[in-house]
Amino acid sequence: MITEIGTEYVKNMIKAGKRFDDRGFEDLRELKIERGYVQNAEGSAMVTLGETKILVGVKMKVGEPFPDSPNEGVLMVNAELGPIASPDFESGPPDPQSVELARVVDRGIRESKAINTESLCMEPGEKVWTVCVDIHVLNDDGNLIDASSIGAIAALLDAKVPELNEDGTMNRENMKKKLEISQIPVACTIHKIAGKMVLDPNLREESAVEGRLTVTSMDSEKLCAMQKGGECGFTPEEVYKAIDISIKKGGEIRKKHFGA
Amino acid sequence: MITEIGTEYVKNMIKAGKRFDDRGFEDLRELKIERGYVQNAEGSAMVTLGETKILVGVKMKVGEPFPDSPNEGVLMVNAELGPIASPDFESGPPDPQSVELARVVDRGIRESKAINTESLCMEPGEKVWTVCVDIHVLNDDGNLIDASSIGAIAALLDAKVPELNEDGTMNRENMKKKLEISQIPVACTIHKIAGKMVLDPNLREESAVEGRLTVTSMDSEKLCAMQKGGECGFTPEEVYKAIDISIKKGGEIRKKHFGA
Amino acid sequence: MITEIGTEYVKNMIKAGKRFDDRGFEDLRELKIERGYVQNAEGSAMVTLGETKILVGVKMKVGEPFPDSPNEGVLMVNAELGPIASPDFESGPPDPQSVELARVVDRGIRESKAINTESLCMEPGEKVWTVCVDIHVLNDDGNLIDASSIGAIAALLDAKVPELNEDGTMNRENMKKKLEISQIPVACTIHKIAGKMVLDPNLREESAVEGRLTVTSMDSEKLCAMQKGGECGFTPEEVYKAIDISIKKGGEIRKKHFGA
Amino acid sequence: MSVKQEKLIVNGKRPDGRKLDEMREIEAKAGVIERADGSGFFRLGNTIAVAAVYGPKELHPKHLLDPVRAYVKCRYNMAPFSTTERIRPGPSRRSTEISKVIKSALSSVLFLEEYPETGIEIFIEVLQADASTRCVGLNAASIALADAGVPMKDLVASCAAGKVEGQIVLDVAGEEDCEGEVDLPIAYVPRKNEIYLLQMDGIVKKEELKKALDMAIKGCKVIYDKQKQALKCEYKEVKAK
Amino acid sequence: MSVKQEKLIVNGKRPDGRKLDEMREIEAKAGVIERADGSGFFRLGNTIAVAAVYGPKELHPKHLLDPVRAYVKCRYNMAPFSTTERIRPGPSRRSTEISKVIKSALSSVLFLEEYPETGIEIFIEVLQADASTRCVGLNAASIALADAGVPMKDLVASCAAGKVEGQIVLDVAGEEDCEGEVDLPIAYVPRKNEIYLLQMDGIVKKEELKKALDMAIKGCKVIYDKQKQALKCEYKEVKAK
Amino acid sequence: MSVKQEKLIVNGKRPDGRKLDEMREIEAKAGVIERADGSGFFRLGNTIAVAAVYGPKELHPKHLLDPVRAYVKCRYNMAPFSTTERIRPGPSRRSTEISKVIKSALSSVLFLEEYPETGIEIFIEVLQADASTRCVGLNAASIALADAGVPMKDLVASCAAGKVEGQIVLDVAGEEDCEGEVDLPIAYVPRKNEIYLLQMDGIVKKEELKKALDMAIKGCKVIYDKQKQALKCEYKEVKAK
Repeated sequence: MITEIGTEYVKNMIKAGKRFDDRGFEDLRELKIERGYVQNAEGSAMVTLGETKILVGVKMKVGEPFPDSPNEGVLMVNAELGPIASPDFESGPPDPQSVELARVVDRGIRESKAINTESLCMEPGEKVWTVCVDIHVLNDDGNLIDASSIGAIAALLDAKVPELNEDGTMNRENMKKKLEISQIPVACTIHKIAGKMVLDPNLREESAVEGRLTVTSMDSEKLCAMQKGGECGFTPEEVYKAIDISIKKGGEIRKKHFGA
Repeated sequence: MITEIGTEYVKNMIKAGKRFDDRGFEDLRELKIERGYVQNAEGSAMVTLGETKILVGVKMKVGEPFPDSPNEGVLMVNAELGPIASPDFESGPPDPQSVELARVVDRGIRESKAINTESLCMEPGEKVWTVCVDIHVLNDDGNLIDASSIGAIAALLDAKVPELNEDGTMNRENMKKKLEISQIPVACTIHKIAGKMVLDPNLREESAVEGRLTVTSMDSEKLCAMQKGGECGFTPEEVYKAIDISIKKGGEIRKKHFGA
Repeated sequence: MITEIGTEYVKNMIKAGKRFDDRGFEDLRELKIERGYVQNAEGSAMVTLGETKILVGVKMKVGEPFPDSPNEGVLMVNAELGPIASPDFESGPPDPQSVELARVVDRGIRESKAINTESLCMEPGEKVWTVCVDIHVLNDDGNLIDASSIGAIAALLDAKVPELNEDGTMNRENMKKKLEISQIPVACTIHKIAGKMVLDPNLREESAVEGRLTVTSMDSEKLCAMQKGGECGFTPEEVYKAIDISIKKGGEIRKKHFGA
Repeated sequence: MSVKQEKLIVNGKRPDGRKLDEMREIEAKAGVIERADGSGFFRLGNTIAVAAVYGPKELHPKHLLDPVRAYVKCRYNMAPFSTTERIRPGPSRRSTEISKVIKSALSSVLFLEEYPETGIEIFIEVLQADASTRCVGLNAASIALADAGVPMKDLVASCAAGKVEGQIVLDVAGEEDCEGEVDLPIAYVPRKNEIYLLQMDGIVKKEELKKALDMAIKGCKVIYDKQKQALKCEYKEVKAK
Repeated sequence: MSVKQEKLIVNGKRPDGRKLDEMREIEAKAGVIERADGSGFFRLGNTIAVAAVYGPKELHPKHLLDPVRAYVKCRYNMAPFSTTERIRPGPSRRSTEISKVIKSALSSVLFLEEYPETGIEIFIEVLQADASTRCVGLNAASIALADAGVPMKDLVASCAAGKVEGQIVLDVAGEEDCEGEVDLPIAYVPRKNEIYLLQMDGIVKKEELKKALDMAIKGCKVIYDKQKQALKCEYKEVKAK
Repeated sequence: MSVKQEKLIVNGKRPDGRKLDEMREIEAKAGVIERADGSGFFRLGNTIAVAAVYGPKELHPKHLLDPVRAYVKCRYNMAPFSTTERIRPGPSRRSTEISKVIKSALSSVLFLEEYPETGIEIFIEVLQADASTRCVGLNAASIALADAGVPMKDLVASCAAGKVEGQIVLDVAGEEDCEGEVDLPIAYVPRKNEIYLLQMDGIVKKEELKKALDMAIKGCKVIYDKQKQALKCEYKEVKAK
């Protein structure tokens, strides 16, 4: 449990311009992406951001399209901020934090049109591929949204589309066709601590976050999703500044880790 | 929370022949029915009974008939005595009070054969209309069963049947066909407080109710449903008296509010 | 609630070689099997083992086969250690004890291939019989696994397969065809109390059980399932001894109660 | 579904040979579930239920408990194999409603104020269903409560009347159940002449309802005697031990 | 699905005749749910929501309560009949997320530290949906909190801007909603010039986003005034009684 | 389904080249989940699991806690993408049973009486599944408990033997798993020579079972050494820091 004293300590550090690991306010922790971690998944990526560890898996299954988009495959994003990563976990309906995490990542992918959903249609109105992206948090040391967003797009880029056998079963042995991904949306979240804008807080710093703004960018020009969290407000100017920082960081991540 | 003292106070009032708003024991509070309240519903009615407010919506959807009645549409009644109307609400499986409310209203409609279910069959055994009646309690100031029963039949009388487009989707733009309703079942509940028979208690009075008997009548002769609640018993003579009162009141409501 | 003192008392009895009802360690309580108890079930058996009472019912329904076994009927075993038999019951997801009970019984039947599942196929890949075995515990006086296992196979032996009418509905009036059962798997559980191996404990004895090993045997040679429970370990030699006892007891039960 | 030409009731005789006001065979027992504080078994023709009572006892969560009277928990449940079509385990809307009305009816006769801050649990299992399961379950539970020694004003007895082919009959069952036009289950205490459960489905005239209610009350009186007898037997057996 | 040849926006006029920066008609009321400690009603065109507030009050289970501030519970719910397709009752992932962001936005303006160890419950029901249901729900809830007398720094006002056929417009609704390229709902407090809720969907350039945000802020100011007015009316009515 | 003509085991060699009593490659690590009080990683061929331990710590609801010993909570879970067909998140009957038997096996070696009124939480996540997931999960959890410093009598090691084409083999995997006739997973503590988990599926003769049990015990001894090594490495790393 994080105490009041703990959050005061973090705030005082930030006010003094310091962070635990001597990073600058706009520096990320070390980011590692290990693609193809899970053999049974059609695509996967283990993301390590500092000590935050998230495994994202992509599974393809045959399903029906939604009635209002009969020619398109279906995207499903699910997050499990399970007990392994959060000791105060209670079983039951999905907790709001997991739901928000999944939905913010989902919107980044969906709204950017990163996946060519029409290429996932097998029989219009009848049979399409459903792409299931499962975000599995293994260690929560803060900034789950950004790490999950990066993991999700990395896993999708790793994903292959199975062949269908004549009897309708899937052939996973010989998967040559890659899932078509045309965009690399990257979420970058600006956190306000003691009134300062800070990137990529660890769990201790996160306990002192007063508000956050996630901006998912596609390139140096275009955004595709935003989400504010926390109780502290942002002035319009702060929103614009947050967008600028996020676009810049998103570009750096795309370049360094996705060669884009 | 209603205290023991509160219920004693109500009982003493009733014993003295008095009610909070100077009504007689067999008088209802002011009843208002506003049909067509919700544009997106196929039928709807906002019912105000004193300060009790209930919004009932009817939605039609295409479904399958039950195997033992392949030529008949399906009726579904659901009640949500949600948190907005009841502060002690807990999320989870439907609470017994909501379930009873829905089922008593359901039986009134179903048993009276108010809906011509055969007119809702599109393809025998394959495709029928399912009529969903949703009872949404907005403010609970007592006597939910009677108010819901009135709201449900009012919403059904307001309801129209959508056309089906050639591709099987619904056309809600141009709904001319009314849902066929042949009966107007009205529930009237007799409440025993301090041994007296009282109609339409408000929430404070309801806290002192020892037993209740709901009688759903179709006309001056015929009943179609009854439900006893509460722990206090009724002698056979009291049951007969309750039936007489309910039939009389039901007739008044049908005449004044349904022109029947 | 069973107290610490209670379990100590039981352990001391067992150490002294005694049991409540003067049985030997390897003696079962009186076993009664009443087949055909429930008219509406396709097969049923009421099992009384001492004061433990379990009613097992078999229902047949038309379903789809699993994709990987298109020519085989489906077996489903469910146990309800409901509130009637266990006062500390809480409603909610199935409790681990009920789940284990059902799964141990299920494995005994499934792995022994007692049911000829291919005889339950009506249309390959499309339509097969699903055999639902429901274990309904009425009084828990210990040793539920063994009693349920006996009840399940007895109910299956009692079961008949309905005819299908031309319109696909079931004809239960004239059921002549028996469900084909080729094996009689019997579970026998060895319980360790105070280091001794004891059979068929009642509830008081069960509170002192340190570990248990269920062995489901098919005949004097072959086993088809095993399950260890409880925290106390078994040495390999103890396992072998347990197997010998179980095979012997299983044989006795098969002979006496199943004429096999 | 199928076209039935034949009448169910012919010359005042019903499909199973009963007269219009005749009940099915009754079997009642107490003390069938040893682990419970009290238990009961009730059979009416082919409808069979058992009930167990635990308490008055501690209950969780604490904030549910009532400082002035015992909290009654009641669960009516049908075994999955009790009906022609298998029933999925777990509560349904139907069983939730029936649990509620049975709970009210039984609470009517309990001295709950004698056990504040405790819980009394009543569990009913329908083992085989051929109409009137709520009545049979209530009858078993009533025996169970008495068997548990919970102080009661009286036993509650329950049965149903109905209308079949326009005629008022007692204890509708079997084929009649599918064709029944009206169902009127009640619970009744003879000594008080009071009705504690009453539900009615189907179109009925006032006079018909009176006739049906009268008939059901007479049925309850028969059942009440059987319940008493079952408890006496149990008591004798205990004494004999 | 259907092929739409016609443009939605013609000569700066939108399908329902509004200008690009024009909001739909607003109706705001306080005190509509008598049983609640506070309540509000808000209508924006055809989108209608009511909200009720209970508390500060006791809550279970106890260990959820916060020793230094009030615990806020917030539930956004759509009535099953509020949309074209019936919605299954019960929480969905969508409503769970919206409940969370509304809860954060409203908590921003509450003096929660004044009520440690208590709970404040906010319940929002969308009765009819034609876009911007989260904004309309939040506006109703904001009125309800003030009506309940919960100490607030200020009222929160909420509305959305969007992009339709490449143009930035205020308060997307009706036909525009299906075709909308971008949705930007915000919640805003004029006096503080701060944004408490902000979500965005759809591809948008930085400059477009600024324009949309400006427009949404102007919309919030209009709504804020309507909220104030509603509370004044309520207050007058109370005085008049 | 498909007709397999070829034998899986040819000249004592298995499909992946192993001998009959040979285990797959093992990788074991401690301290992989920093937030947990203890954690472990275990890989056996293509089956991978991680485990975290939290506690001894406070737990809710209070009435679950045991006044004489720690309450152990154990959850075995498979990641949705760990298998060929995606698994729906949430507990299944299978995972409920496995959680129960793993919990018993691990509780066997814990000094629970030293921590009354507290809870110890063990969470196991299978990240990739190629047979023996319960064994691999248990092995990871055993490391995690030691890593958390929870006092243990000893480490528990787990592996499975089976029967394939009539032959007893150690650590069934891959193609063998589909064709396997018998599966015998056990958990074992070498120093005590005691078995704490044992399950068996499939038709087997007594003598075959003995042979399989012997083989599984030998396998457990190998695993036990790997677990020890992993903990030593962790300990060295900590000292080195």
